[in-house]
Amino acid sequence: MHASFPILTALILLPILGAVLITIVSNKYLELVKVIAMVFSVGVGGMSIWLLASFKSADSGFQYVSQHDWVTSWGISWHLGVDGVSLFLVVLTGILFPLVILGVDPHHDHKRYLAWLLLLEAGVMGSFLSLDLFLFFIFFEIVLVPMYFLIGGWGYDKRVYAATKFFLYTMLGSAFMLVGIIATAVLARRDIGYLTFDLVTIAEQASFATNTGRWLFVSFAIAFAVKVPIFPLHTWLPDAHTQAPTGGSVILAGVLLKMGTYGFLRFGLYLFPAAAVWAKPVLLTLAVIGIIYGAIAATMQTDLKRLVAYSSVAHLGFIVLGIFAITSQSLTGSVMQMVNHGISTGALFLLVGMIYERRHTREIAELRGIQSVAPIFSAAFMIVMLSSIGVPGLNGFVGEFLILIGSFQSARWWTIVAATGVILAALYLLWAYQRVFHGEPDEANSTFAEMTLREGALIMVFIGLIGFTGVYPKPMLERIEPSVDKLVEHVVSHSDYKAPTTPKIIAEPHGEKVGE
Amino acid sequence: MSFMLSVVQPTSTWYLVLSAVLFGIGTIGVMVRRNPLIMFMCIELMLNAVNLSFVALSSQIANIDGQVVVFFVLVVAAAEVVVGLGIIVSIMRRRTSLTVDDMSGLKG
Amino acid sequence: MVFAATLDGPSIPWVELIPILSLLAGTCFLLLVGSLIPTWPRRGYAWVTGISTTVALVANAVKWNNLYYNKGETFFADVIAIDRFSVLASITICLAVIFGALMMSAYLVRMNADGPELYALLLTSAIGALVMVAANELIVLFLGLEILSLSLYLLAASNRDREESQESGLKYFILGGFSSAFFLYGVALIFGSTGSTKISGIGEVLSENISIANTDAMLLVGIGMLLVGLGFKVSAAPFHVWTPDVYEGAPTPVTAFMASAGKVAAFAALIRILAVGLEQRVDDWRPVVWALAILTVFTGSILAVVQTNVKRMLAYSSISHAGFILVGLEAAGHVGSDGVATSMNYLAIYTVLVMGSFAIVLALSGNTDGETNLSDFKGLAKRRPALALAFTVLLFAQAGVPLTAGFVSKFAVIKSSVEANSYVLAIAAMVAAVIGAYLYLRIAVSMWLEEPASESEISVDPAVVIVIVVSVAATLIVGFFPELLLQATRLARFAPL
Amino acid sequence: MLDLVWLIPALPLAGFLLILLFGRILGEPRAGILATAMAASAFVVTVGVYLDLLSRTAEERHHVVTLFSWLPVGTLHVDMALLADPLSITMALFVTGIGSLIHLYSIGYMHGDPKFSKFFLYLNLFVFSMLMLVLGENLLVTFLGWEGVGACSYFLISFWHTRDSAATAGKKAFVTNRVGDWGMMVAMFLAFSAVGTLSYEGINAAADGGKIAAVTATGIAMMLFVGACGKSAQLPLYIWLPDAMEGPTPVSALIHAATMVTSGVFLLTRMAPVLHASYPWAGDVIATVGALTALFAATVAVAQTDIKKVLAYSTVSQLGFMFLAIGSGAYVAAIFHMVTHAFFKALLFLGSGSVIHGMHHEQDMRKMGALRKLMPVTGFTFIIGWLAIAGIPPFAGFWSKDEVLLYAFANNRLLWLIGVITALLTAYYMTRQVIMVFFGEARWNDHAEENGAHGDHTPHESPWTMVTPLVVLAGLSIVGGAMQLPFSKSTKFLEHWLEPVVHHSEVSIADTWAYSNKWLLLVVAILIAVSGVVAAIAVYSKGKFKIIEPQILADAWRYDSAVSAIVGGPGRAAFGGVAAFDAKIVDGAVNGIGTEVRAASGLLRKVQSGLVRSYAFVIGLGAVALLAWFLLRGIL
Repeated sequence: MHASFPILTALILLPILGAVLITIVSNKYLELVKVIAMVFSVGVGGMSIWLLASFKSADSGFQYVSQHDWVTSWGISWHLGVDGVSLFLVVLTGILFPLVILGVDPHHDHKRYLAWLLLLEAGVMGSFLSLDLFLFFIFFEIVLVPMYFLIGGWGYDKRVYAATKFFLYTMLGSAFMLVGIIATAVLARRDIGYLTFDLVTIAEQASFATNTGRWLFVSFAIAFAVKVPIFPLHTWLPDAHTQAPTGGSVILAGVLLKMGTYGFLRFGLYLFPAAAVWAKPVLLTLAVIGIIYGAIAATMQTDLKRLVAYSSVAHLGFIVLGIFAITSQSLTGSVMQMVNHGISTGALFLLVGMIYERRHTREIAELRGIQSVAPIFSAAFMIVMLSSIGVPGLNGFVGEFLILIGSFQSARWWTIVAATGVILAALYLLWAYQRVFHGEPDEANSTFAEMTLREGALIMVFIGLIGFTGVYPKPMLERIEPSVDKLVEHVVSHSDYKAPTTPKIIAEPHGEKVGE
Repeated sequence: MSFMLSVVQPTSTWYLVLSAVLFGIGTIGVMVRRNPLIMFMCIELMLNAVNLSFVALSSQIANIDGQVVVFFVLVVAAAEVVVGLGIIVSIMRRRTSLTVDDMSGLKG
Repeated sequence: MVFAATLDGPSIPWVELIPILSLLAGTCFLLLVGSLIPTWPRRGYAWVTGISTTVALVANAVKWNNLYYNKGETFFADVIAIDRFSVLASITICLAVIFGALMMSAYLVRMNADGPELYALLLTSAIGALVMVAANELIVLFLGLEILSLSLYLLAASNRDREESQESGLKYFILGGFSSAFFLYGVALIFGSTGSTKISGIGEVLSENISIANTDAMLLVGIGMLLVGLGFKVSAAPFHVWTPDVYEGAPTPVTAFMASAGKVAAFAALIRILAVGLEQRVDDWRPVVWALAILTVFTGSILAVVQTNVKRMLAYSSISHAGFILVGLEAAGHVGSDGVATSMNYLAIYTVLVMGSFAIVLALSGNTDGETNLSDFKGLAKRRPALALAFTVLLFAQAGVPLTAGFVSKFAVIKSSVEANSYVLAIAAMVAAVIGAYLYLRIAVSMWLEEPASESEISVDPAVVIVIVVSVAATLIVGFFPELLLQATRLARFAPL
Repeated sequence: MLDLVWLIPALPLAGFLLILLFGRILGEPRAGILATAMAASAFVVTVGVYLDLLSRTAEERHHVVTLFSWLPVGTLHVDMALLADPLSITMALFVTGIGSLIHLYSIGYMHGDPKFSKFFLYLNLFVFSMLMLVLGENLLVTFLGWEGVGACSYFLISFWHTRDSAATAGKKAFVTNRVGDWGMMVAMFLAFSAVGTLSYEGINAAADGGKIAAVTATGIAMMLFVGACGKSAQLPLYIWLPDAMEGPTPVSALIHAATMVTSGVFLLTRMAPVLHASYPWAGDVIATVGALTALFAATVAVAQTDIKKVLAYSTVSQLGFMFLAIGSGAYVAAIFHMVTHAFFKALLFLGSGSVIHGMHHEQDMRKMGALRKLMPVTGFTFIIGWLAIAGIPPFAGFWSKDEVLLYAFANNRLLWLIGVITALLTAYYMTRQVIMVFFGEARWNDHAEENGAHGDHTPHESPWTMVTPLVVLAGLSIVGGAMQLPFSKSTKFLEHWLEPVVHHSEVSIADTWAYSNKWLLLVVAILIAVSGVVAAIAVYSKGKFKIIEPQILADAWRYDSAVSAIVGGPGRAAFGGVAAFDAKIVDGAVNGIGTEVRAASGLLRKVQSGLVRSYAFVIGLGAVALLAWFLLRGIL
């Protein structure tokens, strides 16, 4: 692969191609269908990894940009690009999908299931790569369709309700964003001179009147707040997560929610810096509420999957906190945490799914003493859980810590409250673990099967990532940070926001003795 | 004397008012009557009310077009009669007595 | 003065009339030869209809091509305007007629009630529609309207075996006449206050604001009456009440046709009157259109929520679509807005979508033409996956999901609305669209997520297949490459402006 | 040699990984041996490093080994770096030393346990984390270890997780510790925003250089203390430690007596300059909390009947002493007491473990007695441990405790008084324990049936693997005091050794009344200890007075139960309320909108009555509305 190869476009189009192929292939050749799905998803994964490998870490701008006119009369172009913020989300997407396709069995209608999954992948990739408002909206919205069918078609008892709720709730959010997007482009025309939906052009050249900017920001924020989700717009999430099939939940938690937080970064801070700074207090507050509230709600859940879902609310609260604290550390931490949460919670959903496969229940009350019968399974769950709790040395901690220490610089009191979330996280997860894995297994659970090789291999990938990222995050950080710093500068230069400064004198790595 | 007469001398406004009244009657008729034929007649009444105002107005603003229009309208009305009766008859073929209220199978 | 002292009438530009004439020829041929020769080859009538319409279509296309560099002109002493706007509308209508004829043939073959009458009526109504979109004179417009409507009344009632068909025919007829009376009264009052029945003439009079005997109030009331009459035809709330019943009762091909061609014609007329004739009175009618738009989008989407009959659902969805077009029209009431273009854009796309959707309903609705309940769509994905997929595409397109033509149309309308600074309307419309989406989801759910109620074999007539394939293809192509359509609709302009 | 400091944690880590991979294959006892070997070799390396440090001048006793850059973001640079200096090496020495002893002991203690290898897996992981904690060059690396030991303590407490009590205890320990962790995190945030780094060097240098405002310093210190309260089981967060006795006894000895629980003390000593730079009341707070905890726990220990519970509360109490010292600015004394305490408390725990082992897992002291003869070595060593903790000269505990009390007196006599009373009680309840377990008449026969124990349940001496550590620790408990003898400057070895770490912060009491009269205080301390012992003998052995063990003390002043009651009652109700709020109100609103739309739909449907007349009427109404609007426009 040489640089001129339009890799980003390929990342989006390949899955679509795969989906089309699968649709064409007759139901009779089920194996072929599986092979196709595997080949395409793995191919995309490989390309995303290649992207990561050849990504220029020092470069803070967009790389691998490919831009082609699309709807000229509206100034819309097929404009893709990747930078430190989106890079790892793309890679995460590229990794998660093949894992899900290989590791999780939908049990029926494989053909359709796989086709929808590949379409979903294309949509997610697209929304992380788009640098054009219109393009972004298209992918942001199109994602709903495959997800809707995945939940509705392969979910559990209340799937239709959950799927419909998910679809309409999110669509309502993006309804406002659509108006916002159009208004942005239309209003930006005055400064730019021609109508364009190009993100970079608008962000760099257009300047909105204070109130206009705020209104536009709000219209975007609603859509993202629903997607993230931010309290109190979160209630679609527990239903969707709980009812979705395991694969769906993994993707939903892993990457779909990130579209919201990513949107806040890319289309909130970058596009409307002043307005974002204006909205800072509100969003910080909501984020902190989400952290505490989500944790508390999670503690009281009786459904294991629902519990994990609520834990996502809490975790994403941290991410939002980091985003709107707008410091180098907090933003880097947020990007980091988007990936980490994708890995940890994704793995958690996989494990819960495995429990369901074995016991056909998600009710905590019906599970007991699994650790005695399935130690390896329990160990895996424990590791993933600890990463989700945020124990140092595992990935969860890195992001969380960076977010908090960064936010503390600019949003001290919010951070102090938010930090109590780590206590609650330990509370609800350990309590759940105790109820599910500790104690003497009753006879229903005494036959709980130990992890199979396939499952083990699947989980090992996640655990490997968890461990590596936790111990040696530098490779990620040094790719994320330049873009993030650029973003912070952008915000500072386009608003009255002053980035907090830490005393430089002693800020050297283990600084030389001063005073004495 | 001539002054007195001039008061009762109808002006075009009178015709306009009359046509408005007729139109109103027709409208209300459509709203309250059940018999399709009578509703139909009410519609005809409305159309003719309009004709009246066309005539009045054209004379008022001294523009012959308005009176030409009337012929078109009359033709259209005639066509409507044909179509309408056609439909009503075809319905009558299935049922002896008919009020439009009986035709309320489609609703909601 | 139309009628000069001498009696030589205005010169007749036959070339401009080719579309209407070919349709007329088709009608006459059907009726005469149809009555002379009782037995025709299978689908013979459909062929005749199709051919004559195709001729019209081609003629229009050629005309469009010629008009590319000039906006067009008016004929018959400015009574008929052949301009980009009317030609575009005519093309859409011709497409609708062809689709309609195809569906009609499938329908009649299945009912084995094949005969020339319905096709003739189809053509006459098409003539009416063409006249309406081209009319630059209110009375001519009225005539076109009546030709269209009268034919539609009959078409709606054409199935004598179905009570519902008769009922819908009668309802449509009574209410239709009722509304045309309003329209006519409006014409009268406007004539009285401006002294002209020519749309462009009215515009000129108002722009020169020559004050004539009568008060401004008369003109305004006239406008109101006009809006009532046309609002009825475009089924804008609260004048939409007839729509669900008629759509449900009428034979499916007829429903499809009146939902598309009828609406295009009515909207074209409305747009021309408001944008050309009453351009000076924007401030008077824009608020009304604004209110109508909001009322319509919400009525359509909310009432659809609890429906159980797919035809009825589509009827309500068509109402909310009308609301969206009104949003575009409202935008057209602002200076320098492309509202007209986007409205036409919406109409064109909407025609395709509605045709495709009803074609699928027709394919499923069985021999009695009545099996259109939501339950009849259960598990369609298992019985005929392709059909289900096609319907899903069309439904999601109507819901405004990206990469479909439906999204393009909605986006365009919202764009003009935003450009016209009517944000409230734009947001309201989008919210309504979300509510409306629920309806499409329900259909999708029963098609994909529920078990089939009956395993009976569904046989789809080739004619219907054509309609479905074409409309789905168009939906996706326009969805992926909006430019194709946008370039065309962007040019929609009026003559002689 | 100093550059090899990374080996110290690396070895146990290697052990952990090896057992993780091959634990099942190794099985018993090889896994245990491997783990022990790793800990022991870590100890050897530590000794090497220690000697290397010793060979340097005081200024050079400070070496940083940076492994790699861990969290470099913007101005924040956190390295995965280890710091070898007197303090960290002191800690490392007794962590690895005692650690390896306890490993050895565990081979015998865990004999026959199905999860034998897993136990050593956790033990090695713990040692690794603990070493990261003490050797960390910056707060974050320490925090890594800090959380690591917390996690290991969780694993090990709930090691027998089929017992619900064990599972619950583990969870309780982790969550309570998390409260402390919150404090420590906030402390880190404060430090970073004030100094721009997390490395001890940077922060302490800034503190010494007066670059940290007193208020900030106080904030950091107090937050660190919150963290310390969690880990080192001080009021009000001590509640997890007594429950932690659910874990296997070696765990109690290693984690909950010798090493982990002292990390709070270590941390505050590490950050002594910051504490020094903060408002004076910060120190008082720490000292007071320490003293109160000491007294509180001692009173509770008096009435415990579980052999391990007594030791647990005594641990809490002794930790209180250490914080008393820290608060009084006597860091050396704190470390001194920490080390000696590590010796004798580990000894006592292991001894009790040996007893439990010999008694077939009986922990109730009321069912013991007269074990001296049956378990001679255990008995003998336990008695030494008792004398040490009771503060009888010349055993280790006497010297360290006296040092603490001396500084306490100099700092605040009331606290000194509390300390003295605590010392009295300590002597008392330890004597009580020794008597109940090793003297008096044997009470285990009449209980044998109840236990449902079969066959021969005569208590028996433990295998050599368990006894050897006892002997070694006993030796240390005897001579441990030698590292800091108050006779002259030259005998204060520890003080010189730690000098480079705490020299800025250590208070000087040279010219106080206390210092000049320290021999008097010494005598007082001896008298107190002796009287405590005598009193206990009088009560429990001679039966001169009737036994006073009020229930309220046995229930630890009902503090723990009160906390549980609040958490389980109102707390849980509140949480439930939130969950309900989420389901009913927040989600209810969402679904409510849905139902509202449906209702509206149903309502509007009524309009579609199907009656032509009413349709006409609706249209008419619409027309009227429109006309009304236009007429208004016309008229206005």
